[in-house]
Amino acid sequence: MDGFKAAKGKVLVEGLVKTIQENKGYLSEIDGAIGDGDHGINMNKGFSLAWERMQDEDLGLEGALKTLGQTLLNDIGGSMGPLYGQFFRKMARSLKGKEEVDAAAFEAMLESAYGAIKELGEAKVGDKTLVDTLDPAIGAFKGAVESGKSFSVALDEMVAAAEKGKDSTFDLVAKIGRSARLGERSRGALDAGAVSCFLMLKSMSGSVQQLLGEE
Amino acid sequence: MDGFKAAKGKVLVEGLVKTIQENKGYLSEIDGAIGDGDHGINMNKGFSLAWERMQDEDLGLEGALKTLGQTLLNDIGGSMGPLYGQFFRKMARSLKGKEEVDAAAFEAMLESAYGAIKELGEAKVGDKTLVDTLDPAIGAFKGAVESGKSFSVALDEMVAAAEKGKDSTFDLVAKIGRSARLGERSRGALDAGAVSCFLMLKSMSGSVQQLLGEE
Amino acid sequence: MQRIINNPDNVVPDMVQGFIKAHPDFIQPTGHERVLKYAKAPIEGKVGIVTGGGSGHKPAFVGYVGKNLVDAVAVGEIFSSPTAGAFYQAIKEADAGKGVAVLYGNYAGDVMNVKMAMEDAEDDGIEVKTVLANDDVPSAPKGDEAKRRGVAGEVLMWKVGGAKAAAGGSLEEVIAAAQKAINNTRSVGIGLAPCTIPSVGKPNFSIEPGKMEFGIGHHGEPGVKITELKSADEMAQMSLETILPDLPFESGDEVVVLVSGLGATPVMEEYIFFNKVEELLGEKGISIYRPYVGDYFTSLDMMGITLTVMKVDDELKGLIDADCYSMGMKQMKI
Amino acid sequence: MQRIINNPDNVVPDMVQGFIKAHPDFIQPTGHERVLKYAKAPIEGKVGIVTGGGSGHKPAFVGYVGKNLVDAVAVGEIFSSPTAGAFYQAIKEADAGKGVAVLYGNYAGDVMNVKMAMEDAEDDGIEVKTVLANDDVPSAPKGDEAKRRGVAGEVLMWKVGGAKAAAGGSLEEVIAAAQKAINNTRSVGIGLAPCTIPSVGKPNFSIEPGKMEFGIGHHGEPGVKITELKSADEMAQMSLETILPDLPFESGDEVVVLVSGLGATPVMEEYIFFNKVEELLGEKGISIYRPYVGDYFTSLDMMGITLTVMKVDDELKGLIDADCYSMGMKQMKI
Ligand SMILES: Nc1ncnc2c1ncn2[C@@H]1O[C@H](COP(=O)(O)OP(=O)(O)O)[C@@H](O)[C@H]1O
Ligand SMILES: Nc1ncnc2c1ncn2[C@@H]1O[C@H](COP(=O)(O)OP(=O)(O)O)[C@@H](O)[C@H]1O
Ligand SMILES: [Mg+2]
Ligand SMILES: [Mg+2]
Ligand SMILES: [Mg+2]
Ligand SMILES: [Mg+2]
Repeated sequence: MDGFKAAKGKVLVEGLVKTIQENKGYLSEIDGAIGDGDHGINMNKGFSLAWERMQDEDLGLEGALKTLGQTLLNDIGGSMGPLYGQFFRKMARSLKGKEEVDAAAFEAMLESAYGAIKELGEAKVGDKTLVDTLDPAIGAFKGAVESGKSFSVALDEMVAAAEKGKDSTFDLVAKIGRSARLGERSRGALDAGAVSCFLMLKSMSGSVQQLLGEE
Repeated sequence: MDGFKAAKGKVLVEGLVKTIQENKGYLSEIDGAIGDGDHGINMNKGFSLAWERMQDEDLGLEGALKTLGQTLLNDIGGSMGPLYGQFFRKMARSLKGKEEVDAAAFEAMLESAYGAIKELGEAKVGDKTLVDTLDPAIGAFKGAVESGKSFSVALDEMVAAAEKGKDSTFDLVAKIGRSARLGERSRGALDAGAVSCFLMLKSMSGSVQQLLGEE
Repeated sequence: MQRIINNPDNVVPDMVQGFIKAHPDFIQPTGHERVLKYAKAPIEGKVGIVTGGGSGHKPAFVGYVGKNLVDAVAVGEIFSSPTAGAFYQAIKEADAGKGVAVLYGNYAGDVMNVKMAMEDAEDDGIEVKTVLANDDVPSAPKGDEAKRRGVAGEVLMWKVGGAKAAAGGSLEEVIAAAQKAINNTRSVGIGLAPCTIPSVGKPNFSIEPGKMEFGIGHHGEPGVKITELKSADEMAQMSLETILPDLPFESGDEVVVLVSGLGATPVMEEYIFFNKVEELLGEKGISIYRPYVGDYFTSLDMMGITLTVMKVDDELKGLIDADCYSMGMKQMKI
Repeated sequence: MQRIINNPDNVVPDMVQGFIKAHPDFIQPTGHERVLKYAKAPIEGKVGIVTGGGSGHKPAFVGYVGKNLVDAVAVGEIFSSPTAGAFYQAIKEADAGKGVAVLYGNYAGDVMNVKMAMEDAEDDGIEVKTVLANDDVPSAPKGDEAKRRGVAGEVLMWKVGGAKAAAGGSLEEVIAAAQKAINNTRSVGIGLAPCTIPSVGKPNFSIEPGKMEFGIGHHGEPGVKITELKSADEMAQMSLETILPDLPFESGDEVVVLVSGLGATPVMEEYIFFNKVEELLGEKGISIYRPYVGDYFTSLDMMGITLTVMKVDDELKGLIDADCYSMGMKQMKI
């Protein structure tokens, strides 16, 4: 079966942490255009703290995702704390008891995460949020799996769709969150959350491909 | 005897009120240089209010001075309210029971007024206050009377000394009151209270000369 | 930035430390560094009252922890919701087995974090109910009240909810009273000069000298119009014209009025504004049952003023009259 | 001038009217429009407490009229002494036959007007004694204490004098307690931005951005030095270095600390400043018996902070602990 051992999955979270740390300045810069310029700071604070807590722990994917989600939820606050916090907590929960993560498990994980975001944040596609990245990305992954493509190809198609979704936020008017206050003036800039979400999906895809290659 | 009827003396106060009203802007302008620019406003407010209260009353000098002093004391506040308030109240009190105001009575009146200022304000000659006008003015009046000069001449010498005293404040450094805060920067400007005191003594002198001529 | 702070990133912990030291008689720290509680909480037999929100609104939110008011509070970073973990801890600190009422303001971050905290608390078997303050009239049109922000009306919601809980009300009764308070409350704010988030270091919006922003939010959210700077009397009039028709408040009504400065407003000016509010309400046949004038809910160093009016019935009057003791509000019979 | 006022010449009457309307439960007007009194004054068998001063210092002076505090107050124009007539009327309103203590600040105008008022009151057979607050250390060098201005230490003088009178103290005892309070009290202020007298319309002094004025007076009287803008911690340190050696306050002392904003200071920053004051006092072995942090004595819209420290003995502790109720200070056992 096409998959990887959940026990080895901590590298996915390690990859996420590195991605956020490397893009801290970039994400804040994007948020500065139409938000309050702290998205990279907020994210970096949460992800770095989470990594500190788990780096010496012997965790699998479920445990690492749970620690990440828990840290975001309990130490970040604002809107991103609960949104990404639930995102990763729900991912962790969907993996409960699973030893092997195959495309179906990965899809279920993404779906749970997206469900949490929808339930908490109530943003829709087109509102200029991370949902504009997430929704098409999951759609692409599911479509690829349904049409019989491999886990690895489905991941590639997910990342491509995420990127397109992220770029689509440039021309959108923000309907939700801090930049919604700007109305028309929020057009002509990327949404910071959409960018961070894209970077994370891309990072996860890379980590999974790596693990699949090792199997 | 060289004097005037106290019963006719309300004109002295009428003259004072007119003098202050006419010099309202000038006094504030002077206060503006090294004070807070309200001396003319404060004085005009008090003198005008006092005149409103007494204009239809049948008052002699004692009653008119008392109303003026009382109004300054009770409606002006700050430092000038009590200082000029007591100044005129004490003048009034020194006239108690007197029907005729001669040079001796006028001198006693000035002395009482000065006594009140000294007791309340504790300013000395050279501190750059109205005392720099008042002290030499009273000295000149007393000197003239002692050397046998007439009431009218003594008044002229009083005004001349008051003017010199007022002008002396130009080069002084303020030791008391609001402008004392400026230290050396208070030099090179007249003191507002010294000016108002000079204008009032000059006005009183004129009114008395007028009454003496009428006797 | 002419401010009395240390490292701008540490204003919240510095303030929290100072606050704990300044009020040892009724404030206590908890196991969570962003949660403070009333020294006597949890109070046996009493419904717990919890609130929380971003910092920079002093006395809100910590300033309402105390007797007959809030039992525990979650403290956020400047203008940023406290974490779900902080809300969860505050709920636990306040709970005495009779349930906990979380009375807070309608901001996206707070809503999400409270939702998460409630799930965790409910897993622990704590019954939690919430009231979401939405008293800020200019933040959404009539008909869309659910979208409105919570502002200084929250203070009256805490007063009422806190008093109801202290009087032995059940969780349902406390929630009903607090909800009635906020349903009967309308607010509006005017900004005269912007505020600066210390870690940002410059105002994140501007108000030109000689102008004012009518309908401004507590974080500088844009108002409904920018006008010439008006007199205090005109500001009072504009504020009432916005508030009164919205409920509506009508002749014969009795109201509680709360005037609050926004942080850099001298108290003298708050009384000058209130003087006209009282006169205008009187002209409309609306009588003030109890006025509050002071700094009750601020926005860092913003210069401006807010007006809050709550229509009161006998129940609300009794609850508003109850004694209370906190940094932000102290009331007793004399 | 971004202010919430009407005619700048009318800020005092507008404020007084608003104040009377806002506190009908404990404030009453009198026959003199610049004199307000505690609703229950004169109180049978109690020494009357009177104060007064120029306006613009809210809560001072009117804000300390109330239970176990000041019985009657004389209200001056902005930064200008009340009239002798107002002080006289206040003395009469406060007098219940046991004499009246006039507890006020050391400013030339006030001194003269109180002197005049006392003469009139004594003519009426009212016994009047005074205490002149002079707690502002930078306003005159050591040895010349009699020249120092009264600042926020006045609040503690009223608290102590008010409590002593409420406890049945004779006029001599009230005066002795209030005098002890002020003798044991030292203050210092820091200005970060100037204030504007409304009728003048522009600041009558300036503080450059990036600078602060250490030792500033409550009307903008120049301080002892202008320095770079420091951190809150450094401001606390400089303030204590000025105050502590002056009394001197020494290891083992117990003190009351009062931190006050100057009008445009967010309360959050007052707690940040207090946080360090507490720490530094602790390092010196000086313990805080009771802290006060808030806006207790302001200067219109000045941005800045003042620190006041009072050494307490058993008598002062008891008086400081007494309940009280006014707009500016409310205290009760909980
Ligand atoms: N309700 C929501 N649903 C989904 N995403 C949201 C929502 N609200 C905000 N976001 C995302 O959060 C991002 C901003 O995050 P961040 O800058 O960390 O928080 P803040 O806006 O509090 O400063 C936005 O770019 C947007 O993508
Ligand atoms: N202690 C004092 N003794 C005598 N004159 C004084 C004293 N203090 C102030 N003055 C006089 O008062 C004048 C200022 O009056 P005014 O401008 O009306 O009051 P303010 O200084 O309160 O604004 C000064 O020019 C000075 O002559
Ligand atoms: Mg942001
Ligand atoms: Mg933010
Ligand atoms: Mg002047
Ligand atoms: Mg003046």
